Amino acid sequence: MSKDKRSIAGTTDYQVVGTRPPRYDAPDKLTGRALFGADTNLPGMLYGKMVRSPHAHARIRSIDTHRADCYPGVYAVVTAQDFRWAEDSNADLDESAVNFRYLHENMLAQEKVLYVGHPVAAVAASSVHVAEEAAKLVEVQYDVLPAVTDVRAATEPGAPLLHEQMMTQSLSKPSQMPSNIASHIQLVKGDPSQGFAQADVIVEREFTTSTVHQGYIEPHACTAWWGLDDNLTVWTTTQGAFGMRDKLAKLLDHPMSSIRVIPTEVGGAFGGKLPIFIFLEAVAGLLSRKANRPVKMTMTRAEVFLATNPTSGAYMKAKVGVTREGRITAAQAELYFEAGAYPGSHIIGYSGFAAGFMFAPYDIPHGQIDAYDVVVNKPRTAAYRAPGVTQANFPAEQVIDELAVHLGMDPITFRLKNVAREGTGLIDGASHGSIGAEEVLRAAQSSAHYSTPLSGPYRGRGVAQGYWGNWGARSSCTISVNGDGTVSLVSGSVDLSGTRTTVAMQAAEVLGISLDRIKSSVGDTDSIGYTEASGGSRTTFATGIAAITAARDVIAQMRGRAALWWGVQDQDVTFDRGIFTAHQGGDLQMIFAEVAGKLSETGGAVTGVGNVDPQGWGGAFGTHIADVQVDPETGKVDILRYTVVQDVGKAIHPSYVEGQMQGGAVQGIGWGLYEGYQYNTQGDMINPGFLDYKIPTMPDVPMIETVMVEVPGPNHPYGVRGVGEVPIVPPPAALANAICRAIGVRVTGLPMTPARILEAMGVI
Amino acid sequence: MAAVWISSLMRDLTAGQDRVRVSGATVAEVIDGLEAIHPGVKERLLVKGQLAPGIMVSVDDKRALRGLQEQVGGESDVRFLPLMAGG
Amino acid sequence: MAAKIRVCAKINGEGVEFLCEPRQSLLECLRDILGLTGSKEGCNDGNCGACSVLLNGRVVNSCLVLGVEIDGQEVTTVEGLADWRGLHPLQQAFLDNAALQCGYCIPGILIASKALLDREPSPSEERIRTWLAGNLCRCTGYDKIVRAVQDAAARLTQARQEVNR
Amino acid sequence: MRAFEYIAPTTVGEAVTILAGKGDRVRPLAGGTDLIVQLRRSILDVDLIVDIKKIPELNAITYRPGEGLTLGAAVPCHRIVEDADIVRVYPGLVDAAALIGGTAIKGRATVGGNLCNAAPSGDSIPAMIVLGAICTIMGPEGVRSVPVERFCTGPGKTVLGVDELLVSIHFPPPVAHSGACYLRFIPRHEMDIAVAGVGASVVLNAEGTTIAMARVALGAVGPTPLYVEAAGAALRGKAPSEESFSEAARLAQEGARPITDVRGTEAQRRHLVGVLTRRALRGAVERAKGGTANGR
Repeated sequence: MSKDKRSIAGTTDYQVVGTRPPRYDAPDKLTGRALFGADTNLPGMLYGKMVRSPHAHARIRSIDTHRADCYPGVYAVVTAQDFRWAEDSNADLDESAVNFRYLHENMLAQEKVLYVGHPVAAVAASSVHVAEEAAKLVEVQYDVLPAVTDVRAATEPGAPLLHEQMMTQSLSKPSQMPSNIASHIQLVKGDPSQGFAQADVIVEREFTTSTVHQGYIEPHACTAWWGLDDNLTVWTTTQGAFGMRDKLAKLLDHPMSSIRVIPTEVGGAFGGKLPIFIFLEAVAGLLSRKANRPVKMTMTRAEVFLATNPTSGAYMKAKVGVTREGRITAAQAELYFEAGAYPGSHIIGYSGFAAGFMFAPYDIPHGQIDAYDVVVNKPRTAAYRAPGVTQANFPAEQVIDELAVHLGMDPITFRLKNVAREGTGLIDGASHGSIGAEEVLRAAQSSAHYSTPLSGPYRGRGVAQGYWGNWGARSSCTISVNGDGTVSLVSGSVDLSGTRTTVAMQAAEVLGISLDRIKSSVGDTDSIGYTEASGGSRTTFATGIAAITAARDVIAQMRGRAALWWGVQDQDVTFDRGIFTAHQGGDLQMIFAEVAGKLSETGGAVTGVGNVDPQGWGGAFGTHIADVQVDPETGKVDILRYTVVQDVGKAIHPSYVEGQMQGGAVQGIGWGLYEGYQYNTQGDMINPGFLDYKIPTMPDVPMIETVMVEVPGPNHPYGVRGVGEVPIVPPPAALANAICRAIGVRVTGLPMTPARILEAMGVI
Repeated sequence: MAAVWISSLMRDLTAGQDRVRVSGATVAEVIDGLEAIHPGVKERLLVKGQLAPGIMVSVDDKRALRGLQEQVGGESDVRFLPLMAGG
Repeated sequence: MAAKIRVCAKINGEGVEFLCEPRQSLLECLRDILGLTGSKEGCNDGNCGACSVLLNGRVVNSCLVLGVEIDGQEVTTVEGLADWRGLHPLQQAFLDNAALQCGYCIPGILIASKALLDREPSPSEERIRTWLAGNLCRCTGYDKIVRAVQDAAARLTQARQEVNR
Repeated sequence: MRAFEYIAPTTVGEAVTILAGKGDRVRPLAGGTDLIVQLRRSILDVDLIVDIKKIPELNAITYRPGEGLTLGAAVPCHRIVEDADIVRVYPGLVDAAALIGGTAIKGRATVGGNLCNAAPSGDSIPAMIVLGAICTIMGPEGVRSVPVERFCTGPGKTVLGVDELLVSIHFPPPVAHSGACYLRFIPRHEMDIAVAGVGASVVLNAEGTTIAMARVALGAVGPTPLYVEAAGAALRGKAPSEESFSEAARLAQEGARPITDVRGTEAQRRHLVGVLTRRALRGAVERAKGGTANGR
């Protein structure tokens, strides 16, 4: 790790990197030509609909599809019996360990249904209306069981058990008693009891957060066609075409080469369309094979809420001790996360997540975190942008803020006194690489927002610091050079945040040509090498490196072609900013396009290839500042001003980085003030729609000001760091700290609705 | 001799030690070495001879893509972590 | 098979004739019968705005209009905004201000913004936000969308002044 | 959605004959923003939909200073909030019509539909109650009138017979020095359904020092919108002040029968009725003082 962070990126006068070109996919999206998951229509296409459980927890006694089978307009009906029985095999296929039996059961229930909306069967018919009517004719006999939807209640003895034989998995002694606690992890650093003994002030509180959904406006949708050539083609909205294809190969017991997944445009995903649990595609494929016709399956908004993959609600305790001078001596936390119907909440990940990143912004000598993954009768959870960390940040940054108040210190100054730096050890044994935690806090402290005093009754300013570790993983990119000097770039990364453009910009920088000479597109599983899903804030970093590698490969080959043309040795040809030069007896020069024009005479096509799995990516910090006004009579919160300060490494395309900062912040604001799954006592969700599951509307938020701090990220030629996920981490805590300063009371449960604020103020 | 980081939950087997030096050229050999000194470790880390589901191993802060077959250097730092990624 | 009704309407300036069942929404007719997939379904109950179209110049949720109701009426969808001259000033402003990410909400937002600017040449930020409250976006956090609508308003006003000169 | 047939009559008589004899298997369709959602969710199941938007009387807005305002049942909200007479003379009605859903909903939703849907939280209903609005209903036996406060009989239930049609709603001409105001509480800034709503109207003496007459109506805190006569009666003869408003607010809270549901808790709603009644009365008095009649 170099000492002087600023010099990592080397030259800083780039031609393309750092500019704001228009987005490749914008014209099609603006004119309605862009094709999303539900926009693929094929001749003879049928419409598929799932038959879903009305019960949160029940055993399936029988499924009778006879009446549906012979309903006019129905062409196929499938249940779990149509899929090979999955033994307990484990699929560490791509980025997460998933037990394949769970994958099968979640797709189509076998013995038990574990949440309202759990699929039990599916029908394919001539229209979506006929399919809906036919789905009602599939008769399912259930033995209803008691349900549990609260994470604490699920851990109490005698709670209904979702998986009768499941024992808590942990590195400690194996437990003998079945339990809803799927796993327990413990991270320890130093000696917490000694640390707390040294503290002058200790704050400990309990916190809860609700189950929340990624809320993408596009429901899940796909079209599948199992042709008579035994090839399955699937058009679907997914974050990862390859992960989808590999899971389909296993679920359908069908060779990967006979499955082609074509990723459509994605109408928002945020971790909710990662190919971990497969909702529609395998069932649509099987319906298509049975009916021998293409089948389109779409979800209603209610199905998206009830039966896809929200992110974990949590019950948490946090305790932090600090000396009178403001030095944190110890931190401790207990985290109980909802896994949903099947184990796998994001309490820990290969590099951190909830437990690992909770106190990552700080240098804490002694700490312990116990985290529990708890199954409940709700849909299985998935990532929602920096999975697990927004939940864990909510307690951490409120307790830290309360300590600053106790010590009478400015909240940013107190955080700077304990800020983590390169080499600081986390409470999990790993240590920070090159990070910008300090730079971000200082930029926030000197920002226009923080320097403008806020006054007036029931007004408050809150601050919170957040961290996400980002990710690398496997990416593929090819660059083919055309005779006119333009190039066609294909990468395997689905484009969620403008990465078709940011990846091409990095290639253009290497090739020394302008961006409009590059056609950048997203490949399907037949046209590019294996590429991990777009997620983990990895794409501009890892697929960027793949593009840079491919571009360098192109230049190497073109140097050979120029040498051949000039009759010199390869090594005599140099390349800089798009110009090939040789000094053999007088200067020889050709620009990129000229060499491209000679390819047919010097050996044919030139295609550069970049298949990479880059390591050593850098994590990112964000400091958010929120000014709020609370109406003391109704408890309603208005956001007066909101600023996101974030270490962005090197902003390849500043507008898209701002877009990630603003979009992540407003998602965090919704998480903090408005959003949450609500349940009745039978375990039914009572707000599965955009009317009562309230995501922020335009008048709910002000302009989101952005301050980009560029501390170059390690192991990337231009210093790129992931930027997509950290902005969702701080908002709930920043708002809670602001509300506390406005009304003098801490609100420790999410969402911080007007009713909850009135209760905290003792008004109702 | 590679240095193995012992997760806090396994320190009941290593009498509270958080770091144990073991010789071995691959992760599998390191685990056998650990088992010899502190019996019971193997049962916690392996299921049917493979890494337990949801457990992964990192060597010198990099994820060991070859798992049990991953080479381990003389001064390597070996760590067993729960696995979950993506976001 | 339920009986279908013949509907004649003007869509994006062209006369169109189609058959549909009464239970098929205008959104369904546009997407599945007429192949205009630009309007999107986000909720099918009037709470997200992704299906917004102009009906006789008024912005409406096409998921809450029956196809049979538009007989003899005029509909404008996102596919009707650009013309032979190129992008509509609103579309150009969204492109120049990087005011879209995934793009799924954008057709509805462009239609609703056009309905606003057709009525009010230079609306305030608060007016834009209130008028577009029914168009949910989950990617952008709305900031650049509001700025793009303001930018488009300024461009349209300037264009009108040039025409008047 | 189950199949149904569709017909679009052009006269009230035609519509009423079509409705006759089909029981609850037929429903009129105005804006459709509630009806189509209920059909899609199989909350409602019909064989025939009668589109009433092509009937002239149901689409008319007629205002004459001496006689007041007659609003056709199929007039959409966007026409109400943009009608110069209504904005000037009945701002209390515009308060409510401007809140229903978002812009696109207001492009279709009608006040007549809002009333016939009879949701306890229907925004336009408390406003119409305090404005003393009267419904004109046409049925096989001819025309009858029902004041808005007696129109809703339960959640989604009204006085309408299965073969009756709401034709129009009549608003009497406002008395001098009178003012009306409707407010609601929602967690977000738009798009929500009211957690609680309060309509208030007052008539002041010429000097604006005492309240001659007042009406208070509540939304989302009972099985139907509630006309709380006691709250209005308590204000008669009193000076418009925080004390008199607080007394009326207390009586409104007593008249309310809130429940806990997905949108709010009982305690929260009871508290909000107090807060909103005081605020709506302040708004109504301000408008009453603002000019001859309801001038802002």
